[in-house]
Amino acid sequence: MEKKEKIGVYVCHCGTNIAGVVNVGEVSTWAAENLKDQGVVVSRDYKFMCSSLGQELIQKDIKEYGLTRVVVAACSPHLHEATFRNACKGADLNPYLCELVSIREQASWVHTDKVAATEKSKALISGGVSRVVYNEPLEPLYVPIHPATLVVGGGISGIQAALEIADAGYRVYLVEREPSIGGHMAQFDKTFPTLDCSACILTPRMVQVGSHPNITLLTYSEIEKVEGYVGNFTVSIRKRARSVDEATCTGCGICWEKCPKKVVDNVFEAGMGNRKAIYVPFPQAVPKYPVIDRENCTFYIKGTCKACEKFCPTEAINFAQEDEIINVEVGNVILATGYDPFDARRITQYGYGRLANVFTSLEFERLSNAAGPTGGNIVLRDGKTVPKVVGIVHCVGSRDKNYNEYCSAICCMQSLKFAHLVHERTGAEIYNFYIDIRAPGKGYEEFYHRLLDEGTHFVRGKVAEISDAVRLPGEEGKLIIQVEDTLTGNQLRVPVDMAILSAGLEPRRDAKAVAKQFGISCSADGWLIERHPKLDPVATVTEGIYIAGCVQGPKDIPASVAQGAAAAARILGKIMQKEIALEPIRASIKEEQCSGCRICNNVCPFNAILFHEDKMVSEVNPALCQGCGTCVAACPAGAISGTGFSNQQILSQIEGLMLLNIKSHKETVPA
Amino acid sequence: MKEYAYFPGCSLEKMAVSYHLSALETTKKLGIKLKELEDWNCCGATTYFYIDELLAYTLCARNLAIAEKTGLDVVAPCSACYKNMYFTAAHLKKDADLAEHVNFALEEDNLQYNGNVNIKHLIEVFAQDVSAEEIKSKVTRPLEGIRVAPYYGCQIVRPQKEKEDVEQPQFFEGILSAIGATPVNYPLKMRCCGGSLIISSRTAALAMVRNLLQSAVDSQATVIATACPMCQVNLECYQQQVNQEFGTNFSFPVLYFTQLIGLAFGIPPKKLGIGKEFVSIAPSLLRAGQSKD
Amino acid sequence: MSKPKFAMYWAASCGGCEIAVLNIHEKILDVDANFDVVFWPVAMDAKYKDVEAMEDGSILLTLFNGGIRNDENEHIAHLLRKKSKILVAFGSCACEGCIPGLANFSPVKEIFDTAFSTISTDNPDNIRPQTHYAMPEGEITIPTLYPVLRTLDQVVDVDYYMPGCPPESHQIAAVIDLVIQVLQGKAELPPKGATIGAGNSTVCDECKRKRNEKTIKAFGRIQLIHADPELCLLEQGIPCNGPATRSGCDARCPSAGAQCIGCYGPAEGVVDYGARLIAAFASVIDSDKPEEIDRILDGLVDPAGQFYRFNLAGSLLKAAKPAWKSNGG
Amino acid sequence: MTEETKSFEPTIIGFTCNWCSYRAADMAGTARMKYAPNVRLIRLMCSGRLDPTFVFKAFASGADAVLISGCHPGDCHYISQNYKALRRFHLMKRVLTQLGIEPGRLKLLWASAAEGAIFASEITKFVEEVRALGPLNWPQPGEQVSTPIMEEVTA
Repeated sequence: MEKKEKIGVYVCHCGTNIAGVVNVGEVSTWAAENLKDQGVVVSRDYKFMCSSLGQELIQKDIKEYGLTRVVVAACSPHLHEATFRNACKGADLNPYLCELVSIREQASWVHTDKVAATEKSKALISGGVSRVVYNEPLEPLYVPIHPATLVVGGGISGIQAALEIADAGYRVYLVEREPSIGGHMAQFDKTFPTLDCSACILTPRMVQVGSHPNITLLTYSEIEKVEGYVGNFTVSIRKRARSVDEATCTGCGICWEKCPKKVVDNVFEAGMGNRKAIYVPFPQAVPKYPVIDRENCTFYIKGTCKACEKFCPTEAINFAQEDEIINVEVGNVILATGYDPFDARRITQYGYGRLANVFTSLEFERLSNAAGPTGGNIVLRDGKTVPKVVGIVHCVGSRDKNYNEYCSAICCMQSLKFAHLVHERTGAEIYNFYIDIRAPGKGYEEFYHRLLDEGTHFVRGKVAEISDAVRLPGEEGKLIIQVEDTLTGNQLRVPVDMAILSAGLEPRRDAKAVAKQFGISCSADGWLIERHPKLDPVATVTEGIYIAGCVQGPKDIPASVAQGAAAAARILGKIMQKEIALEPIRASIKEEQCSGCRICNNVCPFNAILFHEDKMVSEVNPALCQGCGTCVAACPAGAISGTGFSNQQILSQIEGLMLLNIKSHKETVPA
Repeated sequence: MKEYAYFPGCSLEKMAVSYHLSALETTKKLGIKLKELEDWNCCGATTYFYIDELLAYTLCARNLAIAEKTGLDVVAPCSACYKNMYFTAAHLKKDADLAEHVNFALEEDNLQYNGNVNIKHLIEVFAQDVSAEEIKSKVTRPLEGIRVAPYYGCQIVRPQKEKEDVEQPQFFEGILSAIGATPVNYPLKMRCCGGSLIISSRTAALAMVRNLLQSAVDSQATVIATACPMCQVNLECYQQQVNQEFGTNFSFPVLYFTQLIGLAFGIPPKKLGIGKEFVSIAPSLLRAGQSKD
Repeated sequence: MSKPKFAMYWAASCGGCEIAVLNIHEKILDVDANFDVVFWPVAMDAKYKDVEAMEDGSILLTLFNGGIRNDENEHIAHLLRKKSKILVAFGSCACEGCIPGLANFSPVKEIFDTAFSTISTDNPDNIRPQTHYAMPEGEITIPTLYPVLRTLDQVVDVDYYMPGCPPESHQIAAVIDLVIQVLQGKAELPPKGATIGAGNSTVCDECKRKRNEKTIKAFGRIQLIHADPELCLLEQGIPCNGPATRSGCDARCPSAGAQCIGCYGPAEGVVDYGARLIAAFASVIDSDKPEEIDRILDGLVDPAGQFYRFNLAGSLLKAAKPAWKSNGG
Repeated sequence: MTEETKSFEPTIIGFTCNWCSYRAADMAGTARMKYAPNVRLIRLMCSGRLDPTFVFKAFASGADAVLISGCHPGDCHYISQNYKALRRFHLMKRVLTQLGIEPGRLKLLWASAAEGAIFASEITKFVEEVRALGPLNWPQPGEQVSTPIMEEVTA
């Protein structure tokens, strides 16, 4: 320590929240007497430090005593660190020279022994004082924000986000893997609980996206590479070859009419219907241009056919078309890549894939859709028999330790919707097998009551098995659903004609790879993690990367739309500011001490560390660095230092916490 | 040559001697040696664990300790023996206190169990340790056209060992396909045969047997294949009582899977213990076996 | 004008440092030409009482090698501190404990048992040396062993540190040159507390081997690995201490195909040498599964020995618990 | 537990990450869950910042035990840095064991921001475990070492 710091210590009562357990007066006096050698020149306690009067008290002392460091012993830094730092800033003290010590969450609220809590508070303050001596004044890092935005995923959430930003006058690149935008919502017939026609409300939005002057729509495309940092990302996008020239194609549809090759459509029709080898996934597709599925096209397999080319009136077919790599510069990114439905085959005892008349929810969506393979007729797998009894199994793959422990949030309402549609179109008898009915949205509970009034049976119990092993009279040709009705305690065998598995939602198969590509975190399940589960639901830990919709966790359409809009609003705010201040908690490498051993190089998940082959040294890119400090700890030469959490700060804090900085302490140690 | 420590269990000494014979014959054909454990004792069967748990564990552990000395994996053809030994080993691994108690008792016999034995059911040997190709290569008389109901019973896949499918397993079907037979879709293949309920609650057990037989008839099988002496006895020997009780008319052959494999391998039926059953097997089955001769 | 006085002393050390000094060849004549060697037990006869009689601060330069293991070491350390203007902790033992410091893993009783009662010692009556013994001529004494070995700066104030086991002769020569130039007014001394005769970076800086981003799938002992002569040893799973060890030796060991064992000690500003290596090695282990991590770590047969071979006495913990406890307290 | 260790109050230095485990401590506070007052926490940005130096420093400074806590594996705020902490923890334990420090004095605890209750109960449990181990009393600079022990061993 070259020059002696002047430190002020401020102990908050927080009403009785702290003072009720910790003897704040004693703590304050103790600090003044015992931490003098550390540089404490003033120590005070006050009823509410965070009040404007409390803050003024600190500011006055900074001026009068010429304080160079401030320690506030109060609540958690997550609550009021910003408050006290701003107070210091107001008195022309660099905000990072203020240290918060939590004696509420870590002492008064969690301990009952008043003496022990008081002693612990002293130690914590002693640690804070020892640490603050080594705090350094820091300035935030400013980087400019590129006004364009990348939206990944053209489901309803991505569509909403893209439109919000484009309407505000900024460029959006919307990237979608499938040939058309629309996502899962385009596959649905009705939406709960209003029973709006899904296509009727979605299609206008899709058209708007397709024709918006500020939206560059890249379908049948995937992200190749992401580089850069908030405000300045460079993204490479692979635009897969459609084999159709978009400039000349009019979307007239002659090509797919004439194409002789039928293919089972496992994506949009969930395997319930066919498409051609050249196709648009559905009539309202945006963009309207078809793609040739090269794996199934006769020309690509056998080298002959070219029916589409022969009939195309505008000569738009281009068999030689190649993938194209497009590089775009964007300031921010929204990931709205959605979900995969749970694969019901995994629950073998439910018989999906083995028993013909067991359907998944997505199959049923197509079955009930007027534009679907049966024209909206709800029939068995034979394509004609109308079921008389239908069983709907809830929580398939959800709330189950063997598969996913979480609740998929939408299945109850989806099941109720199915029950209603079956009732309305077939008049069949309907059983819902549920664990709990979860209907927390607006109008959802009312919809449930409507179903109860329609005479749908509700059996509370988790289905054990769906089988074709009939035994009793009347069961012939039926599926038997075996379940315990937990409200009556009875085992039931319910014979049905059709079973619908209300499959849960799962993260996309490649969610972890996407998270890695964009440098954000992903839960063990695979859902991407938001910055704060309550207060920051669409931002992520990586500045400039936002998430919206089911990529963050299962949610219904209104919630997905809200998140899309919220992410857009967050980004618009950033674009308006033109530049962004980054937290100055960063690592840096002292070049003369770095020997280029490269231990740190792949310790960083944000790729913030570059190795210069010429100089044989590594360097941290401060804009990419997120400040975790892992490289600081990993550097064998001690050549990396981290602001805000330097070795000196922590080592000194340890001594402080152990009261080694106090002279009288030595006497109390037993010899 | 693969070698296993073989724990036949009490049933195979008498009642299920045909299982014993066919197991030895078929494995021999595949180049597998089943080396019978020396001085083995009863596994405790299904009931002993409900009478004195500690002694029941000790009983099983004694066999495990003997097996451990051989350094081989243990194979049990009986599902109950397999299950008892498997979960005894699992419990001893998890519960150090139990292991200490058990080893204290085993000391009397100069034995000790250290938890290093793998326990397999005989059918696992055919399903996992031997490939379908190896089985196919030994088939001289494929059981073409024979529809077989693969009856797993309730103990082979319980408890779940790792991540294998315990709800709709397919390995039994795989073995049957390998010998040229047609495994039928047998929806009750995992249901209980009644076990020892046949003694304590006869009617209930007979109803369970009836369901299993009816399901086999409905799936148009010609024979039920089992992998457990208890299942075999319940399904076969009680058919008359089922008929009396429910007015049915079952006469349905129930064979050990090893007997079917033996037929396909061209082993003379007598060597497989065929001819000792209560319900004679359909002549068509024997013919299928011999037709390629 | 009389020449400035020079002293060199060996405490708990092997004598290698003295040989390294002699190994500077004809440069040793410069020492004689510029200094009056007043005390150097290994090279000339001198008595402690002669040193005690000298005026305080009268020796200009003392190179002190060896750690402080007994009361004699400590006495001379204090004595030379008092008599010297510049006291240099010379060599790894004085700087950080070095090999004699490895005894800090064991309690003194074990050390004595090993020395006097194991099979390699012919001592049928199990005779142990006594610190005080009455002879007809009077009481004789031998030094008393302490429970742990300490580094020089844990006992007295040290002006400069010169690491190495032993320090490289060319570095010694350079330091002697520097001191002579200072005497002639041609150069200035570095700030007190500095490390002299070594580089500011680590061994990797001087190592010519090619290196990549590191991930370690397995550690192995060097004799069991057929190592690529061009590639970084650590990347090949050979636990090389180079990344954490101060430069200055021209990467002698890695250049000769052996891993660096760390004799030049920690780099500038490092608080605990072993901790640096623990953090670095562990960070690049290529596994996230506890069992697999353990399996990989099994390849490091003696981690504490690997990381603290030269540094135990100078580390934060200084000694293992049994050594401290041999004090009886 | 001996009579001596019953009355012994260990001092434990704990390291938390900013995002999960420190928030778990906050959560325990907000929910007024009670736990033993023996742990003094140091906040780092990430468990990946945990330098083994800090652990050795804590022991050398007189701490009886050290707690390292971070986000659950797979949930790291910085994607995967807690795995680095995990690896270092495993290696540190080995080194500490060789230095005669019981491995039970170093604990790794994964706690999410929602796991205040787990954080609190694990601390109380840890304090009891350390209490049973007894004091570590690592000598401070200048303490003990100068006492010669020769008489004892030669006796």
